[in-house]
Amino acid sequence: MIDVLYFAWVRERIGLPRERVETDAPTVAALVDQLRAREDRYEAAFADLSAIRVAVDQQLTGFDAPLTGVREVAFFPPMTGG
Amino acid sequence: MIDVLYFAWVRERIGLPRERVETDAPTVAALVDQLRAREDRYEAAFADLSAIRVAVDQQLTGFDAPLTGVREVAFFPPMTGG
Amino acid sequence: MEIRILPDAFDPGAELARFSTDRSGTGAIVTFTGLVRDDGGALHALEIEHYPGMTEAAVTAMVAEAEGRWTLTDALVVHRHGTLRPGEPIMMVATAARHRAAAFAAAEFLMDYLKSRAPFWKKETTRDGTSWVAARDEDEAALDRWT
Amino acid sequence: MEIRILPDAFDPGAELARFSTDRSGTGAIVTFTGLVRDDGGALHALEIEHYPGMTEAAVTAMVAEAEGRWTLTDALVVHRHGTLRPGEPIMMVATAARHRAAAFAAAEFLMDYLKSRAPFWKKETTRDGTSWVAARDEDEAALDRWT
Repeated sequence: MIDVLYFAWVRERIGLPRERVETDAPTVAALVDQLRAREDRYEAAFADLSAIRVAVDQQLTGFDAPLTGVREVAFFPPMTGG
Repeated sequence: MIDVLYFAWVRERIGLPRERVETDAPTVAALVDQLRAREDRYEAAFADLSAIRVAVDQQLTGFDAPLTGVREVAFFPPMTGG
Repeated sequence: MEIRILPDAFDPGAELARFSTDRSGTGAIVTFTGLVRDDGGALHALEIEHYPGMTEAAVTAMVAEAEGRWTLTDALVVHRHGTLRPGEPIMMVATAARHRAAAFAAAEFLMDYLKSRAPFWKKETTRDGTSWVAARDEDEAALDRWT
Repeated sequence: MEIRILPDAFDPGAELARFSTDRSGTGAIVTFTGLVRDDGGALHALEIEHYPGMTEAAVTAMVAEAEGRWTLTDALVVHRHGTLRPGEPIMMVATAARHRAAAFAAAEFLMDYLKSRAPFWKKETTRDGTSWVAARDEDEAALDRWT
């Protein structure tokens, strides 16, 4: 089980801020494929992966990051702090 | 008559902050020569001109600046503001 | 190093007053303050969302990186989340060093990284509705000068 | 534009509080504050001499030059003269702009020019006596990046 978090318009499109996901996906990319296959709102959120950033256990990383031993994955648009 | 002002260690070496000088010097350099000829304290102050900056009517300039119509000349070391 | 991620208004003047007091070995303090720009009255509110936990970790790592690159006597980052009104301070960075070059460079470095690498997202409410603020290409490009 | 050359202590926090209030069109404020560095207790006092009249004119010209190079919504320079104690603020620059790049650049530009082109001279009294602070080659060299 992995905690999957969504922020900003990714959260709005999917309609929830976080959920626990039972997954055997070996990588973030594989997890995204599983989520997209679920429902249209996931497909809408993940339609353009170039617009999405990912953090694994609160560290920015890429979609090829492995999920072994990971507790938390977050998806969000490019950050606009400052 | 020109007001001649001295600041920082130039003022200290010459021993006064300002004086009125009767001069026919055509340039700042010529004025410096006249002052150096006066007394040792002027010679001490102007011994190394590379260490002295000059302002004519409150504008930074060079030793070759003309003195025609000038009211105020100031001599001082490189500035250390900020 | 001091980092505060907070939902409430803060006072940049009070922060600078505190940050500039009892500053042994410090000759230079630089601050950056980000305000909610009113843009001629069009903007009604700015909502800032963040990623609790990751935000603190990411900002702490940025400040540690700055302290590794420049010799600082101190650094401060304050960043709001929640709902802000036009004119309100969004965030603030302060850096202290012996000389100004390090204080300026570290403040600019922190701003560039906070803009594009700290997990905050801004949503504007204007007279035309609400929209997420898009990341600017020039903010991403600004990071290149530090690599 | 606001320029104050003054013999009395000032409060950088109060200046920033005022400067950051009612800031229409401003998204970014940068401040630089120069403090009298204590240098481990060796410094007893700093005396700042200036050239009344020329100081105001020179600083005004620098701020006007900065406002010509960058689009600023405001700029402030405060600079003390007289006798200062370790830890006291010597001077402050504040710049306001839509975006951070202009605010940072203008503040650095003003600092570089104030250091080497504004008629102030510093004299230190330490446990070893008094001496005029020498201009630093790197301060003169810093001006090259603006030409």
